[in-house]
Amino acid sequence: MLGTGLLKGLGVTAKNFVGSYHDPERYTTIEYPEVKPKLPEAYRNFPFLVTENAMDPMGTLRCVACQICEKECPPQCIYIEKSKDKKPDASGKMQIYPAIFDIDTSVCMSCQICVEVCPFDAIKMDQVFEIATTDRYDALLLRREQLAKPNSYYQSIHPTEAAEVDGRLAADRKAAEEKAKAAAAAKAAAAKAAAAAPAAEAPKTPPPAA
Amino acid sequence: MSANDFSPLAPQAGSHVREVHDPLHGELLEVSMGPHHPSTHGVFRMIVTLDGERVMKLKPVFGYLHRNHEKIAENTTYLGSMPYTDRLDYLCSMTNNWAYAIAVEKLSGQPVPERAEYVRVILAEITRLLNHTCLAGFLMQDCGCSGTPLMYAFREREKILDLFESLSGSRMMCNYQRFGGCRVDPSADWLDGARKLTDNYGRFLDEFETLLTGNEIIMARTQGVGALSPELAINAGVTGPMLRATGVNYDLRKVDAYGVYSRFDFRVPLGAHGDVYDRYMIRVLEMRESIKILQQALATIPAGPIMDPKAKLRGFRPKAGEAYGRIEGPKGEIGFYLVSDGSPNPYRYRVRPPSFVNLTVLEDMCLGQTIADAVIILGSVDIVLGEVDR
Amino acid sequence: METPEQIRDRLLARFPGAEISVVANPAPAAQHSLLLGHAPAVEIARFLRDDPTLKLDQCSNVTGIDWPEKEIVETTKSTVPDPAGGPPKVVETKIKRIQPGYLEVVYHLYSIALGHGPVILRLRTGNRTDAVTVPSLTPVWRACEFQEREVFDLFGVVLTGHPDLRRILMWDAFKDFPMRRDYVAPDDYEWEPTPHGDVLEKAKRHYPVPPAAAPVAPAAQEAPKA
Amino acid sequence: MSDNPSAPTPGITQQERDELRRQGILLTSIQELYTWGSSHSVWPLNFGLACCAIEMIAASMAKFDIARFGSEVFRPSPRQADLLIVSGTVTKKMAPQVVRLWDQMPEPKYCIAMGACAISGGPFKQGYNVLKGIDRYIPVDIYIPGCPPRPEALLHGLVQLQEKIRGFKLTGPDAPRHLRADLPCDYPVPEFGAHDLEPPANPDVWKAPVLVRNEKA
Repeated sequence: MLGTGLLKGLGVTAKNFVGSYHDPERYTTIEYPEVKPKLPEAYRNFPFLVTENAMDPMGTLRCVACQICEKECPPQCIYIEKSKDKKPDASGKMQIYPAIFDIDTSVCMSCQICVEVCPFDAIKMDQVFEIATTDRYDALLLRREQLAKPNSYYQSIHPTEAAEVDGRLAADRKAAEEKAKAAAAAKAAAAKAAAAAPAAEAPKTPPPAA
Repeated sequence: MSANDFSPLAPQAGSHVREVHDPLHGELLEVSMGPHHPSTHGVFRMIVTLDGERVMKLKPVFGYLHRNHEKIAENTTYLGSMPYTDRLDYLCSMTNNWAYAIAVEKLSGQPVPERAEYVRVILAEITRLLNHTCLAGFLMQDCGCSGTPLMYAFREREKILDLFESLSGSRMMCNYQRFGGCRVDPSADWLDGARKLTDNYGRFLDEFETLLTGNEIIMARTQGVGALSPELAINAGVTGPMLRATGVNYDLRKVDAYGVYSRFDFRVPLGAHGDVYDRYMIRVLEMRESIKILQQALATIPAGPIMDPKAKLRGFRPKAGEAYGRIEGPKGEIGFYLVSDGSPNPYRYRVRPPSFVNLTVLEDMCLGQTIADAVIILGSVDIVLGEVDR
Repeated sequence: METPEQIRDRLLARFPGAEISVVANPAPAAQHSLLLGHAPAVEIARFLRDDPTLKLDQCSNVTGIDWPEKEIVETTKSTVPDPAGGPPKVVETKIKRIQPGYLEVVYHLYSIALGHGPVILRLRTGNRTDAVTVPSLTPVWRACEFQEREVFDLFGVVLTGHPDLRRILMWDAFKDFPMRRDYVAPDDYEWEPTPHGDVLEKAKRHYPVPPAAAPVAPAAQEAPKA
Repeated sequence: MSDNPSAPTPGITQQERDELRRQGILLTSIQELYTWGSSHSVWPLNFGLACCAIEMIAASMAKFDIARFGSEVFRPSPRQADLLIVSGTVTKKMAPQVVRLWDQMPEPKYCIAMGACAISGGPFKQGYNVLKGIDRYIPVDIYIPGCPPRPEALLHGLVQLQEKIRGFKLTGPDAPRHLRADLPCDYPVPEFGAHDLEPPANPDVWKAPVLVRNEKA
């Protein structure tokens, strides 16, 4: 009968209208400014730099200014200048640090390639999206002071990923310590042997300078 | 008329070179629709010559979203172009990613682990659901059912986008696939979410079809409008649902059987008339087949690595050569043609855009129809300007 | 499907005197292509479309490639017998040679009827400046219509026999061919907060001239280099 | 009632106004009424350019529901619109049409540059046909970075715009553009040139600061 399809269609809209009062499948509105969206853990917006110590963010940046992200960034929105001196990083090793690290968020396409190529787990993706502004130049060019966020923040936004990264870094650090310890022990043993050797076999050993 | 004696240069009905200077027609009116027009799906422009309401001539004008994807890709690394492919057809980033990954894998001979192939199939089919649902919504918007179908389509789209976001981190620009696999392994929870979506989607489709398919107004509005002959469709390079709506059985998932599509049991729906209604119905039926593929893929997805362990992320330099890789995207055959000279950047990077080529026959479909029909014919082609103009 | 060599042989038998050669593709995909001369290209294309064993009824992809002129250094090794009677010496001779540039149009053909492909056709122009014509294959496959216009627009290849050869993506008054490799983009690098490489070179043109006299400037520039 | 920009209702403190409001008496000034009204009925132009347009459509759909901000009335004609959401890449071929649309919109009108492309050309800024920011030709009120910004980010930008409108004064040097005779009200539409748009930027609107970067070591 002509009109049956129409009536059936009206039935669907009526079902949706009534359903929007009781069925969460049909009423999907999020009252945004009052209710914040539940962002999934994987959500990414713009990059930030991880620091080990929230009290001294500039001193404990994981970034060593290797400039890999700058080269790999597809839209070329990262600018890094290496420091001329070295500073101890969180584990006390002397490292170059970024004297300038800027990200132009007016260009960034949130592609996460900087995160994927970073060998030091120093750059990660942030989840802040409420960044509308009236100033295009200064407000959207993030300096390293604005980019630096503590590791605890990283753990709070990407807990699974951060736990994995922390575990890996701890293992690396432990391995490095053991290596250093072994190297120190070997060095000490060698020095001991060397100290013992000249006394006994001094004539046989050629002078080191020769 | 067979395909063999078809000559587009001969003046005949449906040809783009037909002159419309007929003293009986009186004054013709030339209307420029677009680039700002509510029904052109973005910044597409058509210069339409009208006799009263009848379309006598229709010239598409492109380039209002020509953002130089190919030139930029030739100046970045192979990996760096992956996020740009998201922005080609911005409704279906996953299939764009896959087409590009397949082209690069052909170029470099990179194998892909089995689990990644399954994940790619799952994501591509979810993308097909997403694209076809939105297309149906937009098409109905063009027909004049303002609001309701599009609103329902976007409600379902949000559910799919939530899935994409929880997997890849972004709603639209997933940048998920890599040469030799995928970026992250979907968790068991994610796969459960995908199963739930698949199970519920059939119900949504039933409801959507009750609303639209049998509706007398829509049938009167779309049946017999913008018919396309299979001969012309083949000769003009039309692919995807538009080609199958004319009755040509050509689906790259069956023909090329790329990925692991040969393992799934699904049918290729075919149309009979090639009109707007058929193009709408083909998409609805394809969604039903996609659900079938999804159910099979989600039930049989194997465990294993998601990335080939030998795949390189940085410093990827394929040897000199060239390759053309293509897949069946939701809009048609999306292909990438890559020429490598051994450097980290492709020497030539070319996107074969499905909707751009499908627009070749827009004039042929619109001639003799009314201007209001031209709007829904364009809607049924399913264009996304990011891909048309690149 | 027949191999490109078989297709070439069959085409040569059908079109005696035509220039047809196979261009090998070293990539793992091994999609070799057929390089066609200009004269019977349209007829060859029509033959490929209508031939019952090939039936290449779909022209999927049309694109241009720019191959600018490049200098090739060929090293040839030759063994020169030592007149003194010792072991023969290996002498390397280097020949520099300018390989002329050309523009290329590539067609990817598939068969919907038989489900095979691709057969790849290549057409080359004489050079990149004044002999930039190739025959258009739009009379054979309508699919080429917009894509050939795009090749004309972005590469500047003039496709003779195309029914409507106008710019398609850029505006009509545009003069350049932007996909050519020697295209110079307009200078709009006033605000480049994150430049490096080429972009830095372009951005530098907009930097203010330092107010201090010349002797200071080199020192200031050298400092970061150190 | 007063339209004095510094004190909305002189002589009455905010506490007293709150008390009066509780008693059912609403005091306001013309300025407050004007800005309150115009901030809650910002009708956008139904104008999508690229990827961000899809997120703009999503923002107007059920889940995000831009109607809660009084902006659900997407007008297809610029003559009826207050807000131009530049949602996506503005190519050089499209830029003259965008400027023309902006010129056709009646004052008061506002512009939101949504997404990286509209702000600066974004990821496509290296392209030969991409305009590096729509603010080269028309004044932009709010910039929303993101590629694309989430619909919530668009809503956040809209709230920022509403706050900006509520801060407008009706008189004096801080008055918005449409209430001042000395500011330009039409913006020249660029012409298609042989190599680029002419002019490549509108110097009345756009002046980039200088940021000198050093040569890399």
